[in-house]
Amino acid sequence: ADKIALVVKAMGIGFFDATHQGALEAAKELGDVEIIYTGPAKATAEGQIEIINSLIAQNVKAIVVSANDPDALVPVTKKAMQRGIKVISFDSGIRKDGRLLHLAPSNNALIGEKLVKMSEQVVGKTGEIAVLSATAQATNQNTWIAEMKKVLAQPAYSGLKLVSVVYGDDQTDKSYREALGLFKSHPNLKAIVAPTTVGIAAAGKAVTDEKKTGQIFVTGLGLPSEMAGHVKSGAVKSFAIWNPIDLGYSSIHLAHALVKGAKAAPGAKLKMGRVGTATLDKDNEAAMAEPFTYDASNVEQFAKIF
Amino acid sequence: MTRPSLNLRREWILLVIIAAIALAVGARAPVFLTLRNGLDIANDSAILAILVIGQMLVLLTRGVDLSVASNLALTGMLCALAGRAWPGIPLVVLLAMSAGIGALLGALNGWLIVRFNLPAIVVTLGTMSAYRGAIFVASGGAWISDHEIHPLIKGLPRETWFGLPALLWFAAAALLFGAWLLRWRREGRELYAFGGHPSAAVYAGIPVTQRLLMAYTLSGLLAGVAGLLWVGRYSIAFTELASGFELTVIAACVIGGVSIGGGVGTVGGAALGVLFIGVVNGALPVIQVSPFWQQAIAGAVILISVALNAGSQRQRGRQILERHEGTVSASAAPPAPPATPVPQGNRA
Amino acid sequence: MKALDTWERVLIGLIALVYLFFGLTVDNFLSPYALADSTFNFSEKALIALAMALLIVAGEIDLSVAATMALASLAMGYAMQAGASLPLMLLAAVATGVACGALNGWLVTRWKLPSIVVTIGTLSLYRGLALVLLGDQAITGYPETLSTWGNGSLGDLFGLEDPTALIVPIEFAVMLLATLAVGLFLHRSVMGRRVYAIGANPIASRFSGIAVDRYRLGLFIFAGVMAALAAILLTGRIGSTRPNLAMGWELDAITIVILGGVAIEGGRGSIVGVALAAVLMGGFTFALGMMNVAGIVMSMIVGALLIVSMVLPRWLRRRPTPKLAAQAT
Amino acid sequence: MTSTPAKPALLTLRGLHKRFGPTHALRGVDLDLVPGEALALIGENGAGKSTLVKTLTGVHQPDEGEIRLDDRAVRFAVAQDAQAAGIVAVHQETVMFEELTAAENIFIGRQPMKGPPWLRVIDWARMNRDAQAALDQVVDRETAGFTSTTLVRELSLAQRHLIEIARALSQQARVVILDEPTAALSQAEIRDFYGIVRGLKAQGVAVLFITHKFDEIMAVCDRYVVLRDGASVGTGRIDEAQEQQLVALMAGREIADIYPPVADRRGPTVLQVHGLSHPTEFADVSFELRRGEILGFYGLVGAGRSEVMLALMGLNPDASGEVRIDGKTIDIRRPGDAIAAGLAYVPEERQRQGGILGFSVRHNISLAGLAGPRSAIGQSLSRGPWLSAEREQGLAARMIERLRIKTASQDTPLSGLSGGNQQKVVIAKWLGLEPRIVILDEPTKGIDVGAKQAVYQLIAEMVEQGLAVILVSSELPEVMHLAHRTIVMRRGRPVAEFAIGEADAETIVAAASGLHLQTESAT
Ligand SMILES: Nc1ncnc2c1ncn2[C@@H]1O[C@H](COP(=O)(O)OP(=O)(O)OP(=O)(O)O)[C@@H](O)[C@H]1O
Ligand SMILES: Nc1ncnc2c1ncn2[C@@H]1O[C@H](COP(=O)(O)OP(=O)(O)OP(=O)(O)O)[C@@H](O)[C@H]1O
Ligand SMILES: [Mg+2]
Ligand SMILES: [Mg+2]
Repeated sequence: ADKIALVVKAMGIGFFDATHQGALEAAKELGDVEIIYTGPAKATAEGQIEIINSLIAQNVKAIVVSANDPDALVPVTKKAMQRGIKVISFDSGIRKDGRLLHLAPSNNALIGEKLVKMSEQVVGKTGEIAVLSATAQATNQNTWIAEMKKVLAQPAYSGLKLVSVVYGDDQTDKSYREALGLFKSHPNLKAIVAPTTVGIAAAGKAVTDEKKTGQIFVTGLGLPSEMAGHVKSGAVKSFAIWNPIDLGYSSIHLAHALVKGAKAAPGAKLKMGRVGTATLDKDNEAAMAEPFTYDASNVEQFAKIF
Repeated sequence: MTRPSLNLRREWILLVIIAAIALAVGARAPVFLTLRNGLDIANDSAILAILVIGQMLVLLTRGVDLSVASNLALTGMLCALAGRAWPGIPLVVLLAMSAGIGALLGALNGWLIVRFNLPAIVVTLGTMSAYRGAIFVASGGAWISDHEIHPLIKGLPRETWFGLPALLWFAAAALLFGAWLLRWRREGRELYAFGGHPSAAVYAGIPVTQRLLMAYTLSGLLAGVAGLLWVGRYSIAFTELASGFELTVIAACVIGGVSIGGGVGTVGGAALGVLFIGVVNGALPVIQVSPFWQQAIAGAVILISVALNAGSQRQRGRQILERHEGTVSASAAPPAPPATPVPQGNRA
Repeated sequence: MKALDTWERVLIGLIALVYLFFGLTVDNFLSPYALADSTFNFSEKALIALAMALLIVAGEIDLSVAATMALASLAMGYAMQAGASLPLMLLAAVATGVACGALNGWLVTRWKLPSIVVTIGTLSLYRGLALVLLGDQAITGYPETLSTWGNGSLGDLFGLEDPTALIVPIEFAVMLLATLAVGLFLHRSVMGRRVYAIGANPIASRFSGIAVDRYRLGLFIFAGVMAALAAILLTGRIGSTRPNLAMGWELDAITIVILGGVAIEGGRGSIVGVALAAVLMGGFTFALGMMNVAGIVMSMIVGALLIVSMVLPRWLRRRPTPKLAAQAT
Repeated sequence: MTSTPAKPALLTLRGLHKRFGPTHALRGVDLDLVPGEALALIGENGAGKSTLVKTLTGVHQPDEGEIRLDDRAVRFAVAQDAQAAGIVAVHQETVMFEELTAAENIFIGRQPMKGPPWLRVIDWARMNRDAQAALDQVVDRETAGFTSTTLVRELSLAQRHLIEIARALSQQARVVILDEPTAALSQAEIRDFYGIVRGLKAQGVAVLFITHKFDEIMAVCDRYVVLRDGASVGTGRIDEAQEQQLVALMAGREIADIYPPVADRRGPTVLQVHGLSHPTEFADVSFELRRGEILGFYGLVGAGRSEVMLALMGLNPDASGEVRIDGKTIDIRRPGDAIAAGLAYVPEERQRQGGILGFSVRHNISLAGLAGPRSAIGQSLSRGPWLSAEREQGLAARMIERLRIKTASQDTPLSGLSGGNQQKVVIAKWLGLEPRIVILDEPTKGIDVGAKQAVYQLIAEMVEQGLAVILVSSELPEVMHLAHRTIVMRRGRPVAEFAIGEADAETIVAAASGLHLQTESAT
């Protein structure tokens, strides 16, 4: 069987475990694929480089990475490609010259817009909102925040005021403390937008603990299994996420196609099994789908899946 | 026992600094000075206080326990797993379990240290990684998130007893226990003695092995209980929980005047060290210091406080020459023998 | 003080064991490419471990080395953005390393503070400064030469026709050179002897005319320089600077030093041991990586290894529990 | 020569053996302790006295042999076992807890407790009271200068020794072991100490007393046991013993006069010190030193002599004053400067300041030679910046031979040598540098007669060769016999100066203690 490695930002993150699930599904479909699911202990580029080095030594056929750093991985993935290994990135991308293609979970602009729309839903036309992000270096979070700001600059959203961006470093306690800090420094705060699964859970907890349910709402990107409780408690009305299972599934299909000789070039159309077809843009990037919104009506159902 | 005035003085200085920071922040953001916020800070510091007492016991013996955060996370994870597996588990069992597992992990540190006569810093450096890895093995790398955490675990830190949050009672219990042990029990005094002069402690007949084991076991026990509270407070358990927190714990001890060199430190000082970190941590988001500054400020604070510490300790010493009148200071040298001749002869 | 003692022989044995065992059980582990790639796992860490070994032998410790690396890399990046040439960029990195080391050394010597406390503080301070300066940004676009130093082999460096002829990575060669230099310094030079003396008894050393504090300061500065060197190579290798560069490496470096047989209380240890320990750990973790063992499990194994490596010799000697009294006398 | 004790023995040792790896520290010790008697345990450095004490008090376990208490065989696994059996010791190394009070030091591990059984806590008030009572037995509360609640770190070495003695006294001991308890005490305190020992004997306590000073043995002991190379080689009654005979037993040979003759070949002045002062430790110290001269510094413990010497060596940064060598003013800021100017300092605390216990004998000997940046010999010990193994070995071999250092090999760690030989190694370290002025600070502290004689011989040889020597000593006979001139210091100031043979012992002691003594006949 062809070995395809799924390298994630760090082990033990629910989101990536779900992508692994999708990857296994794809492998079963394809038949001759063996999945290696791996990632460093801490979300660092150095750790991923060590892992990719050992994958190269194993002569895997393809490497699918969610990068902790778009630039730092380039030299090692280039080396991998020189030795005939197909490298693609998914979720969090590698710089263009370091991979054959990138599968974005969704379109960055769409995510930014989604985040703003969800907050407008709970805040109304006017009010203060704040962002609780992951680490200050996180690539995709930073992109989404930038997109959010673009959307907020539009006249339609002039009433929404982004008062602060804080970083919880994807640590529960720090995120929690940052959320409490937001409550204090911004008494009129209406919503916290946390585009990270750790942050949104911690912020939800903080709202419940401070008995601010109904006064401050949390929204952002989270996993249904982790958020179900917060939706029930009322701290969270709605949140969004793309389907990580489909993301893993599609990435493996793409990698497999490349292994089997498909070429990644602008405009190319590559099959992704049951999900459909990816069309590469000029940067060899493809986006999956618009993030899906979860609320009280459907969260229980999806919580069982991921 | 008369504690030297110097020690008292530095504790007062620390208190004044804490008050000054609180007032200064309050001037910019009045919300900081409300009772609510005070309780928040105290609540936030409670778990740190519990850990600091354990760490202090170990530091007093010239040791260090770098594995506290890993111990906390491992114990917390095991409790969370137990809560998920047996929904009917009573709270007492959970508490006993956290204390027991924590104590066991701590005792393992202690055993390695005394049985093989190994340096504490290396042993706990090793167990720090080993315990952390064990969490991954135990949980299969998965998160135990909010809805899977046992309601009793989640409820515990949010309980209110006699008008104060349960976390505060836990912290108070830990502090009182520390003070009782270190001030009023032989075992505690012997920790000071051992830390002050290890080989002398052997000569003096102190059961050194038991005392060291006690210190590490207690440090582990407190870390274990802190683990249960941590998991309850943030209602989540995962591999990287509280990672790096050991440095915060040590920093609180050092700021509070507990010496890394052993044998020196008071529970009051350590509590102030915790309070200091709590106030600074609570203040930074409130006055909206750029999040990027937080770590640099924490580092600078540690450096300044240890430098101040060292400065005040340097002045002590003996004095051979007679002092001039009026310069009698608090840290008096032993007075000279009286000049009144005691009749005596001498044969060489 | 001898360079090749029993512990070093044990390490050599262990290395042979690791390479033999995994060579037989893991496909490709002994292929030249895999061997060359495996050195990237430890070359830079070994550089800071060398400096750390000198410090620990002298009775000090530096927990801020990895944070110093971040600042040094940052300085190099800023120099590049300001339009500096490559030599000037390197100079900026080294100067930053020197400044960081000098601050540590000054605090330790001038204020008579324990180095573990000082460097816990500067660890936060340096890492924090990197965060303040760089925030959520990254510096990229480093010159190709730098990337060659970080990723290339000696073959690339000498411009050989067939780059596979000499696939020894440049980083590994640098590490070997540094090991040789530091080893000669510690084991063969007068100054090295003084470093041992300071670690074994700083008071008697001072009474014997050794300028103890100057040596301490010097060693901290050297640690800064080595951190800068490691930062240059690492930056070259990954082509970017971020505030969390080399996060947590200080503990890896200490683990290497201890595994190498250096006594944490100072006065004993050898550079050969440290280099061997770096190779052992690098080879071992690379092999585990090839077996796709999760990173966190790997660090668990390394932690256990660290303890076992200290317990085992004592266990085998089967002495009765050494009295603690013996430590102080 | 042998004598059986009058009363039945309380504690008996038979055939005790103790090995530390290759070192066979005790090889068959027999000894009886009798209630109400003081037994002197004497022997050269490294004879095994302290090892015996540690074995008796449960710090070490004997490899062979038997300890019988009240005629029952006992085993002390840890120090508390021995304490519980009523055996207490004042150990040779001061074992004090600096951050605790005197009372806690006295009662550590057995603090009085109070309260109900389920909440027993330390009874601080009672402990402080009891401790004060124990201290009052040892020292007059007025002259002590401290109370039971003083922190030990604020106390002088002598005061610490007093606390240790009080600790032993407060334990209702049946056997009290004193391992060189007087080493740091002043003459007056030693006299008080005699009273304490006599009091113990009167209470029926068995005392084991270890010292290198014969006057102390004569003053308080009833019997003696001589230890040589870890074995008891003789025992008898003190009143029947001759000092010469004991010395011969200890050394295994006859030792005639321990002070060698010192020739007077004093040359021109090499060292001039003017107005050396320090804010808290000493003031207005001025003196001159000539080639081939031995200048004694006498004073009571804590008089500030060591501090002056540290200042001369550039080890006392707060000191000020003028130092000239050969008439040239030199600026000494750090030891390196002093060494380059030809000074050498053999410090008082051998193990802490003098030698590096973990280093081999060879590396200890070469240390200063390799350290001094500008010393001439430093060059010749190394090849440029590189060590030269042959040269180092050569120097070590020469020194071991010249100073007759007893060591298994050059590679033996310093910790494996006896006290006297450790001292010789530290001296060798400096002689290898060929200094012009050697400062010896209490060079014979805690070393035996044989080793003392060797050190005196060395000093005599040094001045023979034209070196100038400063001899700091608290032993009056030493300075009176060896020094050409003696400066007496008291409370940080030089108070008197005597030439050889100019003053008698009483006058010198009077100057040192600031008391005008009535001459009293010998007690
Ligand atoms: N812990 C130990 N390990 C190894 N050797 C030891 C130890 N303790 C003592 N020795 C050795 O045992 C011998 C006896 O030493 P001990 O200290 O008993 O002599 P001593 O008679 O008390 O001498 P001094 O008069 O100098 O105090 C010496 O050779 C010493 O080096
Ligand atoms: N209480 C003490 N605490 C710490 N060190 C002490 C104490 N007492 C004495 N010392 C040490 O011993 C030395 C005492 O030497 P100092 O110059 O005071 O007196 P001295 O005349 O040399 O007497 P001696 O050396 O016999 O004690 C000091 O250098 C110091 O290091
Ligand atoms: Mg002795
Ligand atoms: Mg002295």
